[in-house]
Amino acid sequence: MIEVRVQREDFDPGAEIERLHAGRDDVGAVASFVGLVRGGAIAAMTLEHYPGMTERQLRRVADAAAARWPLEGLIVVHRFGRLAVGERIVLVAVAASHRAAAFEACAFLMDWLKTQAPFWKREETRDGSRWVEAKAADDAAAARWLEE
Amino acid sequence: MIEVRVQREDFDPGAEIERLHAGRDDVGAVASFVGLVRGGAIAAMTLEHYPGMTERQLRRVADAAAARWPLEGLIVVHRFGRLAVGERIVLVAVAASHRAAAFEACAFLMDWLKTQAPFWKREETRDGSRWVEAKAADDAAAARWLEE
Amino acid sequence: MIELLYFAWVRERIGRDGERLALPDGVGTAAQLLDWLERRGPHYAAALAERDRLRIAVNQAFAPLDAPVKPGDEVAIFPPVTGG
Amino acid sequence: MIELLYFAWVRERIGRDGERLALPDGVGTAAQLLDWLERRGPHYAAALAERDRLRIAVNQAFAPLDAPVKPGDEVAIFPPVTGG
Repeated sequence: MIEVRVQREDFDPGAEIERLHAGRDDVGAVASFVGLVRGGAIAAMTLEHYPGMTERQLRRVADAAAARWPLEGLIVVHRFGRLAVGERIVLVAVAASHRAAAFEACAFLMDWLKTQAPFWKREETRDGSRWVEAKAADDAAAARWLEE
Repeated sequence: MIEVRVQREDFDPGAEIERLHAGRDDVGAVASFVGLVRGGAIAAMTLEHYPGMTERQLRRVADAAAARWPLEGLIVVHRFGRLAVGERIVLVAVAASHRAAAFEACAFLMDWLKTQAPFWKREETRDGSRWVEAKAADDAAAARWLEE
Repeated sequence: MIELLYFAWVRERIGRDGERLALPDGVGTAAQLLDWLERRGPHYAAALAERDRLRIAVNQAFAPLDAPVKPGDEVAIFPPVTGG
Repeated sequence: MIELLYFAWVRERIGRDGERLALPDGVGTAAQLLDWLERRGPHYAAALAERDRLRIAVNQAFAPLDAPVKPGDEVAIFPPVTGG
């Protein structure tokens, strides 16, 4: 199962993890990641995206992970729209026979979707709102998977 | 929050992940791992452990992770007793501001608990039951965290 | 005709989220398209001035500035992505 | 007295999960304790023969074979761990 979803609604991490292994006997490991809106200076953010390209790019990244590691399934869910502090933004969950593949593919998926999926964050602060600048650290995190 | 639990009962990964960030605004990332009983040759397994030492060792490993990475919380739950194929064995969930710390600490916790927590697996196969042998790969996985 | 799409602050500065237009004469690459758009007025100029802060997708795949564009293409212009 | 605990196949081969006994004369380390136990009978010998397949904990912390043991200690003997 390779599944990517782009949606306004929230998702249920536990249910998605469970779907990756329920009724199967070949999954020994499910690694997952949940990204959340962090507070501090901001009160909320709005995620804009490019409908159509977003799904394609997430699918490309998911296919790349499935080609690179022996996986039994993976789910990527990314939200768009306005999200308050504390809300879930993104889920990546990866099932495999063994833990190393699950962990590595999960980290790879997060690193790559950060640079490959067309989303843009606009943060609301006390002083107004502003577009988030891309981080060099995210490019570096994605690039590390090319070196090996 | 650093919490380690050793229990016979099942656990709810989604609820544990949620507990790490509910009502907080400083958690941007929750990485987690669920280990499951994998089938194939085996029908079930029994996990024996060393009550008292198990909790201590899990706590030591958890404290080591919290000392090494900037974490906002972590939960480790490890089951014992007889578990059928497909059942959950272990959960590690780690909250942090940023994803790199959450991912690395989660992988570290799994690698270390595999070599540091006193659990022993006895697998039931068609030909009887046998104790699982420790794997050199698990020692190597734990050792890689010492090299850096 | 080509389909143009603008996102994030590119969209805001241009003041619209996209437009359909006939591929202008002499425009055969994304870079030439940006040059042509920039001359359409101050809103376009403000959105497209800093080329190293822009990214391009042609038919929903990232493309370099020298990528060819031809009639029927969907060309999107936007800042570096910041999802996840 | 010391508290001895056996786990997994060490427990099965010895045929019990632990015992309390007075620390024998001349036993000051875990290795000396294993030597002494091994001479208690064939079950102990079968459980303790392969020293490189055994691990020791003294007072619930992993300990090397030359770790000191003294009255009041809890000493556990078991195979390499296989949890997770």
